[in-house]
Amino acid sequence: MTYREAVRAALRKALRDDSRVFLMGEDVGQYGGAFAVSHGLLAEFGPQRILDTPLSESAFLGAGIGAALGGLRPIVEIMTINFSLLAMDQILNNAATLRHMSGGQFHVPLVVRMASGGGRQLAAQHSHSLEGWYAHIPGIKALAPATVADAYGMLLAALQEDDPVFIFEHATLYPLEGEVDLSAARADIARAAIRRPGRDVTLITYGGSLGITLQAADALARQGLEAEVIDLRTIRPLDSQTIMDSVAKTHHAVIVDEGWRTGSLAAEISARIMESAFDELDAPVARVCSAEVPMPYARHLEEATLPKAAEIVSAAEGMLAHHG
Amino acid sequence: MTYREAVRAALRKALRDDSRVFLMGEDVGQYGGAFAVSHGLLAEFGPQRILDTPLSESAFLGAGIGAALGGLRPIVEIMTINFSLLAMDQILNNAATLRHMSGGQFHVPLVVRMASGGGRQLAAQHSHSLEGWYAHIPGIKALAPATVADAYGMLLAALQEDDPVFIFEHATLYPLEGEVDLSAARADIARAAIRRPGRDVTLITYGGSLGITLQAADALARQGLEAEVIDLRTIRPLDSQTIMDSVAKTHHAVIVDEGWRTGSLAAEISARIMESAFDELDAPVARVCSAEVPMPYARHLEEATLPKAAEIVSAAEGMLAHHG
Amino acid sequence: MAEITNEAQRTAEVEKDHALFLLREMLRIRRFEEKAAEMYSLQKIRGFLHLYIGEEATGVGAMQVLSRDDAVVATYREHGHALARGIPPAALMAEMYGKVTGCSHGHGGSMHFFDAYRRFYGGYAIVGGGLPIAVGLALAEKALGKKGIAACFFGDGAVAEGEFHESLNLAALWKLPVLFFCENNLYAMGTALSRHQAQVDITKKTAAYNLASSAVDGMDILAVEAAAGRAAAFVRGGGGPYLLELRTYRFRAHSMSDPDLYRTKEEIAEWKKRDPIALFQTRLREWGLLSDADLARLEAKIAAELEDAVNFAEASPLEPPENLLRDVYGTVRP
Amino acid sequence: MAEITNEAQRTAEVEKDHALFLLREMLRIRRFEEKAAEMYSLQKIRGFLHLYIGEEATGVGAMQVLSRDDAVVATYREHGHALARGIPPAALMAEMYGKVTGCSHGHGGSMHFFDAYRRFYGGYAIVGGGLPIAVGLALAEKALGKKGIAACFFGDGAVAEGEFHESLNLAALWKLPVLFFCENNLYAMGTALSRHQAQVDITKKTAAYNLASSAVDGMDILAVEAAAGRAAAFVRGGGGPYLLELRTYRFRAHSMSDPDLYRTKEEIAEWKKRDPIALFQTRLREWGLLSDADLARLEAKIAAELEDAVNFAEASPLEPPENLLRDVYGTVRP
Ligand SMILES: Cc1ncc(C[n+]2csc(CCOP(=O)(O)OP(=O)(O)O)c2C)c(N)n1
Ligand SMILES: Cc1ncc(C[n+]2csc(CCOP(=O)(O)OP(=O)(O)O)c2C)c(N)n1
Ligand SMILES: [Mg+2]
Ligand SMILES: [Mg+2]
Repeated sequence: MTYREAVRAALRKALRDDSRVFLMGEDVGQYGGAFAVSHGLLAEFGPQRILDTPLSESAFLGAGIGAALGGLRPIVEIMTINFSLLAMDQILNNAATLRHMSGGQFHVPLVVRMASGGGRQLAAQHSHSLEGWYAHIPGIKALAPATVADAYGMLLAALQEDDPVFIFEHATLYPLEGEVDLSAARADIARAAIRRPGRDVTLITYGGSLGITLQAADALARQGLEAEVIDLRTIRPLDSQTIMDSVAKTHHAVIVDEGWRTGSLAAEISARIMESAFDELDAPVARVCSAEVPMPYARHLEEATLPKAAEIVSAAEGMLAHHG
Repeated sequence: MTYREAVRAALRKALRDDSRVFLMGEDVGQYGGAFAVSHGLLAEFGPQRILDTPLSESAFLGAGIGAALGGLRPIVEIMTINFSLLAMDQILNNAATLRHMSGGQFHVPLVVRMASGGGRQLAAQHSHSLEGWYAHIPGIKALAPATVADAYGMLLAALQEDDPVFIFEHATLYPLEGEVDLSAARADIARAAIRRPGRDVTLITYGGSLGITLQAADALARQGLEAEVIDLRTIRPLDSQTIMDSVAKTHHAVIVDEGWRTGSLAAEISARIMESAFDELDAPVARVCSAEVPMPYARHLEEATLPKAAEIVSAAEGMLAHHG
Repeated sequence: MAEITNEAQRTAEVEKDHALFLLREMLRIRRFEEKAAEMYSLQKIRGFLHLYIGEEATGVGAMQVLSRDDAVVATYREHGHALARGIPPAALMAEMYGKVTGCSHGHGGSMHFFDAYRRFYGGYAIVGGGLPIAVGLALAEKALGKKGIAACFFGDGAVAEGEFHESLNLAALWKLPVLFFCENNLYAMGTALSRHQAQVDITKKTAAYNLASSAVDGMDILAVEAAAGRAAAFVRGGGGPYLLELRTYRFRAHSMSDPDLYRTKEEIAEWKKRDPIALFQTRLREWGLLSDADLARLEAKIAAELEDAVNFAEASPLEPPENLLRDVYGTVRP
Repeated sequence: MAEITNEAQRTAEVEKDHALFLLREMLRIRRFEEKAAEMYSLQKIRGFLHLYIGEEATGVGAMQVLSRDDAVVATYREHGHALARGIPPAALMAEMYGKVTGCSHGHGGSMHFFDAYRRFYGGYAIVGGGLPIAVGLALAEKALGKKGIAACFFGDGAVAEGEFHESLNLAALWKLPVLFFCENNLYAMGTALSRHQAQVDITKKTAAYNLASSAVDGMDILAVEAAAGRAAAFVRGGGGPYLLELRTYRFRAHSMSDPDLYRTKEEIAEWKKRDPIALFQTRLREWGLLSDADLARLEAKIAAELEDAVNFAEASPLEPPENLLRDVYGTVRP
């Protein structure tokens, strides 16, 4: 099945298994979801469980918080991460703080899903990769499923959490085909995954960049360089252990992140490797990120902006040649 | 004069020198500014130049963008950084993108000032240090004046820029006393400043944390350790050169940043040192940041959350003892 | 106002006990805040402190029509709401002292009172930020087939925020049981209503959402109680959301640091003549329901309660700093 | 609608030239978009493409009342506005081809057309995001003592966003010369007006801001032009902002990827009977102002212009990738 179908399957299972679960967002119902993720769910579950909202991101995300406080299990869909800025106050000041601010009396079991990323020529206002900002916020968890199985399992896992969980579905992944065991229990969201074992260099990534990272690993393999590919999966809290274990083995690391380079999630990972595995490093950790420009529309400019497999390969080659 | 008075003096000079300049924000007029920064300006310049706005951060920040496009030189005050989340869409999707998105036809000469930071027991919704988020946004510049002279000179410099400039005034700095040469031209905003020269360790900070960093340097000096203190001043674009030059001399660095540790601006600086000065390092770069918790109200808990001079001292001591 | 005269006719029906209860509620808020201001000047309380003095009739009147099943969402100026909702003064005072015995374990302070037991959902300090939360609470009540409503307090300043608009539309569109209480004290910090709203009659704003509304004299506790009762009945009866504008005035500055430069002494003095507590006392005396002795007893009881609250706050322990990261996340269900 | 009858009376005054100009403007948009859709299916154009087909009378009618001095702010569905504002089709086609000769140098694509020379300030793809910009442009006009007004186009969906509310309040409070054109096509993507607005009459929303408004049949180009003219006169006369609701319908899906599941074929067919171009043609013929030959000439001219536009776009160069970081920041003044 596709990534899209996997998310839908998880939604359907959640809606069936727990009457407190409902889905709310712009065009999730009659339109069938901007990315057709929720296609068919309105017919199956009715308008009490699948709620089309007006264009008012702050109010319906905030209403999700309130509904969670009130005993429901809301899944809020923000159509894309670009629009989530309009709800950022509710996210940072309410969703993330209520448990702590109330001295633990309240908690917000809210799941928020949104499509993210570039690559579809949607230009400067529709191509953001702001996952790194979410990874900065104490009080929330942030997931970036990169595989079809995770699209299914991590959403189910998110619904078992007692705190707000944000799920970033890179929009280019929806048509991706993959295997899912629909009978499997929810996925473990505590650990990163090693998508390819290797001994020479660690490539660390998440979400929409897993594909090019695996391509880069293949290209490196053709030169006899064995890259270990880590898919972070959960970007808050970060599974530092898996990263450090790998770096202790390979002594080299490249981080691949579609966010703009300065202040990216990649910076955090680099800093953590600095702090926890400095003595293991044979070369400075490298970052392959997006160029620091509002995303241009033209295809060749968008391609020039986004991280590319070739850049990963040459970053890895460079450090292995130099220090290796 | 105080930091507050220095900002006011710069505002007054700008309002006098350029009839296109105006100040707009909540309670900047009749109230005199939430931090009394604009006290007296309404009387001096009248309601056409000092505009009290309704509580609608997104609209009046966006109106600032429009006014800049239309030929004015707006200074928008967002009362505090906490409320700027409500305007984040206008900031990221419009202010930061318009020049590029329009192919260079338009530009947004807008200055936005806001108070930031914790330390005043204002709890989880009024204590944010989100400067690092702003430093992530291509298309804007971000300044964090830490001294009285910079409070004056950097605001004047910001008004000479052709792009949106965000100025973060740490709220605890307003009463700070210092020297300002009011006849001096605008400050240079391209370079970081070395606030204290030293040879043993580089302490890198900005804004509200300069005070504790200098205290830590004094404490280290009493032990015979000479710390070089870098005040970044401009946090986007970062002056990497000054950092790398210092690290090349001291071979040790500690970054002090009031932001939450994960995904902080400090992470970016650490990653850059990794990338540009790895071979110079005698020890891993350390970060002293805020604990990852929504800011608690109680004084002792707030103190436990914020970075402290003692933490800087022990981070420096630790790395010098170990590797020094 | 016509409202007052109508309500006055109801006074005969007002039981003495209830009348004295209302007076006590208001007086308790007044004295509590005077005490808080005193403790602020002694630096026992820090951060921001926003006093409700002058506005007691609005919160007390409104709260009478809410039941235990209802959810309450308030602002950073919520001492009155919290007290009227029944949170003990000791828990509030301890909170402002930053003690672990406070109603939010010292995490929130004056702006962030919470009480799960009393369905008091806070204390929101981002103006307008509580409105969507109330909408969601109402959605939950409705979806779960419960009978509670969500009551949401906010000021005139919040009306300018986009979240006011989005929340009212959502509540009306989905016919949710939300009772919006707009406490219009004519100022948003230093900005007068007419300087922040193009339309100063707040009840005229709800036609944009097909949402029922009315206004009431917020200095008249009986009028507030009656109007709130009608509004609540409307909401409980399935009529959808309702906005009640409570016209009031704050006697003190916006916060402890406000130099109050934006309004005249005369204006304040004029409004103080309509002090909701004094007005109600006068009326109760006229009706023979309050004697000097009654009042003295009331004051003494409140004074004792507040002394206890202060003692409790003083004596309470601080949260150990080792607990700093507790309550950031909960435990994962097994 | 009464509006139509009234406007019909004005037809006698309509000059033939102007009538044919209006027709040409609408037809040009229609054909341009048909061509764009074709190029989209050939993958010459990528990203999102939102067609305006069916709504031509609103943009064309509204644009007639604006002068060179006025500022225009539009949405992501802005092909019609851009063409009616006078941006050459070649510059738009090249933009959608991602070429450096495009009106935004290929940086913007279909959703972000800009033209400084024509004071066309974009092309905003965050729904509601253009409204504050228009308010600011109007503020600048007023402060600089210029005589321009700011015209702001947005859809019915944008009305639900907080920025609609905040912007209207600000514009009305400060009596700014903003002309809000709400193009109500009854849907926000797949969500019908009555499913996203508690109050479906958009003109009823402006009382909340003391802001004047009216609605007009957006399928009748003459009615739109007349109503827009009155609205513009109001704004230019210092009356403050004005909201004109243009009641229209989009004949195509929301975007090229929309399966259009949320409305019936019958509804679409019903609206197509009121095709603004067909309606106007019929009327012009009735009045003897349009012959088959006229129309054929017009179509031929437009076809030629569009062929040129496509050729221009095809032949134009791409921006060199070395320029990627240009236009992120400008130069600092010396
Ligand atoms: C979004 C936001 N902007 C600004 C502030 C600063 N501020 C705090 S209270 C206030 C005025 C609010 O006025 P109103 O809603 O009338 O409530 P009142 O204080 O009169 O009770 C302002 C501007 C804030 N807390 N939140
Ligand atoms: C803030 C925001 N939320 C969601 C979207 C996705 N989206 C694009 S257009 C649209 C519908 C807008 O409807 P309307 O304002 O009526 O304009 P129309 O498309 O009908 O012209 C939506 C939901 C967006 N672009 N921006
Ligand atoms: Mg008020
Ligand atoms: Mg529409």
